[in-house]
Amino acid sequence: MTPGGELKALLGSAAGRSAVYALLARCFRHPAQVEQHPLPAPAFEAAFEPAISEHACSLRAGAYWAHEQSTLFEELVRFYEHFGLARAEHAELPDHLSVQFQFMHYLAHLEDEARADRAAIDALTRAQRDFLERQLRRLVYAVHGALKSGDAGCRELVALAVSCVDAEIARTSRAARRNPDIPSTT
Amino acid sequence: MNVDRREFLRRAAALVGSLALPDFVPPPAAAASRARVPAYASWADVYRKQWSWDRVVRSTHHLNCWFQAHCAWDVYVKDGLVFREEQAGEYEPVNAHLPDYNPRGCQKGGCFSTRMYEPTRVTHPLKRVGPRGGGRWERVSWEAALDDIADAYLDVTVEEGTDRTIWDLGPGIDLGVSMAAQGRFSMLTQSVGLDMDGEIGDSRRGTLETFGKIVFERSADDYFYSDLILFWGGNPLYTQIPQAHFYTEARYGGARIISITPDYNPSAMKADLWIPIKPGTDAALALAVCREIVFGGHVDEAFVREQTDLPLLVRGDTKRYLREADIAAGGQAAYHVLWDAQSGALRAAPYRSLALEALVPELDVKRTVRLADGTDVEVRSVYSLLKDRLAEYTPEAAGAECGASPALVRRLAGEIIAAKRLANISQTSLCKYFHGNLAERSIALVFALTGNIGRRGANFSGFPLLTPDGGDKFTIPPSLSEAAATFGKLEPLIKQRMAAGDTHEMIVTDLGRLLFVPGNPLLRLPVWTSGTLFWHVHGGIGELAEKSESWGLGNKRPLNEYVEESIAKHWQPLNPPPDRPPRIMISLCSNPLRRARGADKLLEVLWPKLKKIVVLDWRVSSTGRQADYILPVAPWYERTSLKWVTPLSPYLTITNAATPPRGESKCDWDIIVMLARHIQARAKARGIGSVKSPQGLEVRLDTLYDDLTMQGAFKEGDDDKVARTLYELGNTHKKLTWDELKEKGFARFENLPDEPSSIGNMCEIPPDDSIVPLTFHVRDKVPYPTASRRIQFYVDHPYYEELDELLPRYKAPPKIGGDYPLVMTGGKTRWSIHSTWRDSPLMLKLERSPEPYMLVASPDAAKRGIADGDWIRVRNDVGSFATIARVSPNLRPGQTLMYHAWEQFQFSGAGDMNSVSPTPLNPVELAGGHPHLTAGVLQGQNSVFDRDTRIDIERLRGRPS
Amino acid sequence: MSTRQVAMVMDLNKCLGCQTCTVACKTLWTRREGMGHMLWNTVNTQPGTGTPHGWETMGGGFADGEARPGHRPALDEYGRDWAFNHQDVFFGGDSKERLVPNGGAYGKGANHDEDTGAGEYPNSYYFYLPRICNHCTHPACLEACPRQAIGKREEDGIVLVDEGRCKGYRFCQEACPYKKIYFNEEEGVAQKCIFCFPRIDQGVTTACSRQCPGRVRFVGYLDDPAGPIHKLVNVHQVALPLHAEYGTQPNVYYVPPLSPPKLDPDGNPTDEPRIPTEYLVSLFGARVHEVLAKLEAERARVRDGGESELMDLLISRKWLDMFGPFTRHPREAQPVHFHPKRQPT
Amino acid sequence: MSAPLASRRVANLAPLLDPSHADWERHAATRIALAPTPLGLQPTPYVRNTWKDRPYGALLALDVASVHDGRGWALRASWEGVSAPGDFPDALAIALPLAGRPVLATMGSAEAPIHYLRWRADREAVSSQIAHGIGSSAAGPPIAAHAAARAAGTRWQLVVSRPLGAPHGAAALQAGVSTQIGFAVWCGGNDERAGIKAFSIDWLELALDA
Repeated sequence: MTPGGELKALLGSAAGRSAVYALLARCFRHPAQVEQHPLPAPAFEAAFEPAISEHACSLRAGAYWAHEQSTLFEELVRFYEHFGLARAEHAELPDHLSVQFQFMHYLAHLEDEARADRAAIDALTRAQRDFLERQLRRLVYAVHGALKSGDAGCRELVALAVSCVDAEIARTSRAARRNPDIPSTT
Repeated sequence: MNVDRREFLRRAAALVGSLALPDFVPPPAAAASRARVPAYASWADVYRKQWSWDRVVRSTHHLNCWFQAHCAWDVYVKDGLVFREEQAGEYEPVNAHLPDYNPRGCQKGGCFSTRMYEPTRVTHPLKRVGPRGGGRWERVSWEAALDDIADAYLDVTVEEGTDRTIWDLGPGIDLGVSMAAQGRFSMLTQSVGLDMDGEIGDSRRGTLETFGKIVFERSADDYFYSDLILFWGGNPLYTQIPQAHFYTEARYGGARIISITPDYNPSAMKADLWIPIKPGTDAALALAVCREIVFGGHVDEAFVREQTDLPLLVRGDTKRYLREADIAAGGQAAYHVLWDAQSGALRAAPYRSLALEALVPELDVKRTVRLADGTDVEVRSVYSLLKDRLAEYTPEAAGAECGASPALVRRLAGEIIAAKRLANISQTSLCKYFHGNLAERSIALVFALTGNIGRRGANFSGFPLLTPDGGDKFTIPPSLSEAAATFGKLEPLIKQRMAAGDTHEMIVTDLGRLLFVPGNPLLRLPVWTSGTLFWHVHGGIGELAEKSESWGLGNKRPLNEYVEESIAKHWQPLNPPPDRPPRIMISLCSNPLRRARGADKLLEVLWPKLKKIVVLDWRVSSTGRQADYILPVAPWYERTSLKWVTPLSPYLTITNAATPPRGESKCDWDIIVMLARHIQARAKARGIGSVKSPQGLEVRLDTLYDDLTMQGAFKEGDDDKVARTLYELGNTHKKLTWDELKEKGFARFENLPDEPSSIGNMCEIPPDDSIVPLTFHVRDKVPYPTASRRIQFYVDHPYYEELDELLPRYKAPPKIGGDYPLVMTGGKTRWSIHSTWRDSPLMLKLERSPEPYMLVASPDAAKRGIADGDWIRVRNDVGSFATIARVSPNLRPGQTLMYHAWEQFQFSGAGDMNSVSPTPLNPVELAGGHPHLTAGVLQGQNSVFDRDTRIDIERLRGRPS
Repeated sequence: MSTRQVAMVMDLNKCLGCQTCTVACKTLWTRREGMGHMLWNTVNTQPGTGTPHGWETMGGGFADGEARPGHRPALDEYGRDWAFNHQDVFFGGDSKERLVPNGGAYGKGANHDEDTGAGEYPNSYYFYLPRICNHCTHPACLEACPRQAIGKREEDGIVLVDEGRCKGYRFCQEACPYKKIYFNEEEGVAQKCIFCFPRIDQGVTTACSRQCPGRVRFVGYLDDPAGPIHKLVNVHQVALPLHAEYGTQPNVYYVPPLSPPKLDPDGNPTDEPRIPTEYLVSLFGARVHEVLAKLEAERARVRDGGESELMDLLISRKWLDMFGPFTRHPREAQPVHFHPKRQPT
Repeated sequence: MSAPLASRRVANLAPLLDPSHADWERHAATRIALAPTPLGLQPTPYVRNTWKDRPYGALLALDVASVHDGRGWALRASWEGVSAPGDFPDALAIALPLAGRPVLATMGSAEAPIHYLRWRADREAVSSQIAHGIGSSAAGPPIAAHAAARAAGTRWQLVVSRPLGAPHGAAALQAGVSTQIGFAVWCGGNDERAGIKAFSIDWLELALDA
């Protein structure tokens, strides 16, 4: 099975999707906060810590968001709170890529637990589609566009993130079209 | 390990079924999974729920708002994030007659929370990579950063001395929790703190020369009692936003306002009369008014005889005061002499009190007296000398000098003479002119001659400061339990001086002066030195003034001769001495490269001397860019502290940690205590015990942390405990407990602080009426801390004699920077407190231009073909920079004006607004060895002068690259 | 016509030009996508171009009762929402990098002629003019909208856009003679000052009035004899409408500004105020002469020891007296934040 | 009453969703006469006063052709008047009667609503609206309607498609059954929006092949 195929298989199930999001969330946290992080700290900082290197691109949506930071935080915090998630005490800011992946990890986890509960799965699918389109896609594409690091690991990680998000947007939009009474987001 | 797909999928598969949410707190797992999935149709549902706050915390912004410090704010917190703030507006009325203080606040405080989450915020220790100023950093741990700094500190301290480490204490110092840590560190290590009061141009030299102190001011509601308010040299609509309503309300209460400034500034808009004068000529106008008062017979003789040195006699031969010892064997050398009209004889001037009892001091005295040694000498009263001096300042002559019509001069004098309760406003513009001291002395003379001092609604404006007084009791003793023993050593000295007739204020002020005399036998104190002199000598800014001979400063000798004499005679403190270059600089709430005039010199001369430059800040400032380390500081909503305020708004206002510090940022207290821990650990590891300070004091490096934290009583994370202790040690607040204060956020001062920087107010703080400074002198006849123990207009010091400034007079502004047609004046900006908001997008959008601009008078711009918005080059003998011209009809032809605090990275092309300001030292400020012309806490040191800088401007084709 | 009308009086003798009102409004309401350029509250130096630049020449309102065509302000005329390059300056690694908005092409800001004014030294003159939506009794915006998407609340006359009905036709922007309606290009709807109705509904006065350090703004009902508005507008009659000739009956009134005397060619003070009274008449109407004289007379009476209800009212020793019935503390009114998509009407 | 607009049955609609597809040449376009909406019908004095001396709705001719394949229906429209991006987009609306005998000029009435499919040059999605009179249009029934547009020089070429039938209460379109159709066009460059537009004065009969 080609890696692409394997990825499709993993993304086929809610549990698989939750695991992929969990891993992406870990990979985009600073190596100092994660054991066996796939990337060495200097490579991670050079790629993703703008305070550190001129080639770095921020992992926070706020850096690519021309408007008020608190507006962005409000919508994100409302999404998280709508599903019962409160911020941890020393949590990273709500617009950080790792935090947004953790949220998708949680929604997919709920979907996996919902088993055959059609209504819950539909609600979770709609939420995932909206969050992907309004927040995660913009951030992942912004990071992908701003990424200047030459490190193969970092480039592959971002490419993986983009392909996962694309695949997920396709999946959740198809689910939406099957159900016409889902008003489009635009 | 690289991240290839196969490896990624293998790891993902291993995570199936697990749940890891490090940044979240999920709902309790026990709840049935079905219940945890809320209904969701579209993203708009997310906005269905009302947006409410978890907490509203009372806090403020502890930076150097000076005249307008501070305001109680409500900080709205949700999910550990600050979303907005709004003024609390809960100040109780002082009494039924006075307008209350609500709501306070300003546009800058109103958007502080937007700054906390900007990507530019530094949240982790950063170490420089590549050259200084290259703007490239590496994130390091606290341990690694502090170990490296500790080692550098130990190398320098052991090999070169304890006085090689410098604390650059910026205007933002709180004299609260942060300074408690820095004070103990400096006391223990004898490292040197720079007193920046003179260096930021707030020396108020003339006020020191006249009152023996600079710190005294009323409460802003006291203006409601005044019937004539002078906006002389200031712009309160820019610099006192939270309390400017008292002026406009006083106007509706019948008061008249007269504005006296070169430009029609926004505060002149609220005046009943605006008097446009040439920049730097205020002394001429003031002395003309004094002439009308004296020659018109309007002197408040009772006040003048009792409270001022005008009746005291001066010897014609030595030009020094006549002393009792001169005229009577066994007479006191310290006693001055006056001519008593009642008994028709020489009498010693009252010494222990200003009360005249039966004496009626003659004002206008000119006679010959027989000295104890039999010789005869002509003596004259200061009043008599002054009358000769004032005679030449006719409305016509002075009017010509200051550019006001004689009728306008007479009109001003007439209104001042008619006023029953005269006031002027806090400002530090005049003292930024080279001869600013003469302007302050002349204006003070107006107030003294008319007795408008020390009465409700009537006062000359000093420098506003009101500091909680627990700091010294926490900083100085080895531990709180040993405080009594430590301060007990002073009892004999205090008893002896009180017996000799010295006042409590004089003694407290002198104890403050010991900070500038490291190694004094009485008390082991933190070490302070003159910030201006440090930048001048060690920073190389003195080199800018080498051409000063051609600028008409009026010095009788080369400037360096005065500097060397003053340092040699210890008239002015400079630590470390010129031959011991500084090696380590730690910046606390400071941004010298943006603030110091001629800052380019610091990079050229000081920076190479420094082995380690550490900046504590929460954003990257001009100085941060040139540092070796930036240590992330938690801003005010993320820590607890208390700080000084001013009598204008006499409310101790505290910050409350609304949210925990972000990332790895910490409060100053924690950072300095951690540094001490690392120094102690590294000293032990390297077998370093103690070293001697240049004055022979033992500096224990291997127990620094234990000593600083009082054997662990106040460690990292104890900023709230320290704040509580400082509050409880002080005696300015007894009504509220610390916890009650944290809840309310502010508390009115109840007593005058008993410490060097605030005791100068010399008055009670009534709970139910306005604050009237200097009451103890005027009402209770307590002597002033001057040589003559009175408001002193005759400054008997060799430098003042040499430079003909014994008496107030007018000197034309020198052409600093060279003989150029325009003068570059300045002022505090409306849009930032120093540089903290200078790059805030919201503030820049609401200002007239988002980039640095210079106001140019319409005719001067027309003459040079400059249109509004054109790029121009500003230059003189010293340097040049580029900026945008904004043509204004409100500026006096020949005057240009740049508001302050632009950062270096906001100027296009080379140089910035400080590049043209050589700020040569004024020799009179180098005086010392005199009862009140001596360096003290936040006073008596050299100042900077950038308001008489001569320049020319020329149009540029466009923005320079 | 609403049964009651909430109104505001701004005393121009107390305005400091500090823009705290603008910041209070902006950080509370206009922070979302498409609102970057919006300043529902503005403060400008008069004489000057104002915000949007030249709004007094942009038409709208009514002429002899007839709706008058107006100009639809462009983004540049409001002053754009500038994007700054902080990221490059601080972390870009190039020490030559300068903090400049929009790469230097930023045009004129909302307050580009701050503190400039008119006239020639030493007789130049200016004053500050804060402005919000006037919540007019005869609103041109409401009457222009083909979708009836703008309504005036019955209980207090607050004029609001129903973002559910608005389709972004922007006739209201043209019709408003005070140019106080903005357009949100991202959400495709018109948006404007809402007189902080979520606060007013809970007895809390507007953010712009409560956070004004200069104590410039009185708030209350026009018909409430106990409140400050009625006294200043109807009893003492010192608060005048701005550009009443626009015919919309604005409900924000202004106490015109006094100013120091002009100086004659020899530099001696004259009796003529530096702000030409005719200029103030062109803004606030003919009663300016009478009002300025009354203010001076009342000041003189108090100076001579007399009493003056008008002066006590303008001094307003107790700050909360300025806000009529809206004196509740915002801390207790939860939440004071709303999202237009969930408009209560 | 001019000749009805025929909606030919084709085997497969998919290629014809592209306005420039060659198959459209087999379907002769019908030219529809449009006229500016009468000033008197503009709902507010402000709109009337502003536009009374200003020409609008000057587009006089709209070429339309229509097909269906038993499942989906498509209409190709082309007209002169591509505007540069500005405050208002170029737009086209297709009116289909929903019930009763609605009058186009008054955008229907309470008992005789009209179902509009609206295309705007600045958005991809087609909006479905129901109107019960001027200024009353509100969100209509959800319908899987799509649009594809191409600016050929100064000429718009647009295909709007929707399913046959009456999904969720949309105006009914059925093979072999005639109904009526109307149009409106807005030239964004001339600030046209709301009632300021060109529109087909009378209904045109729309005859769908069986």
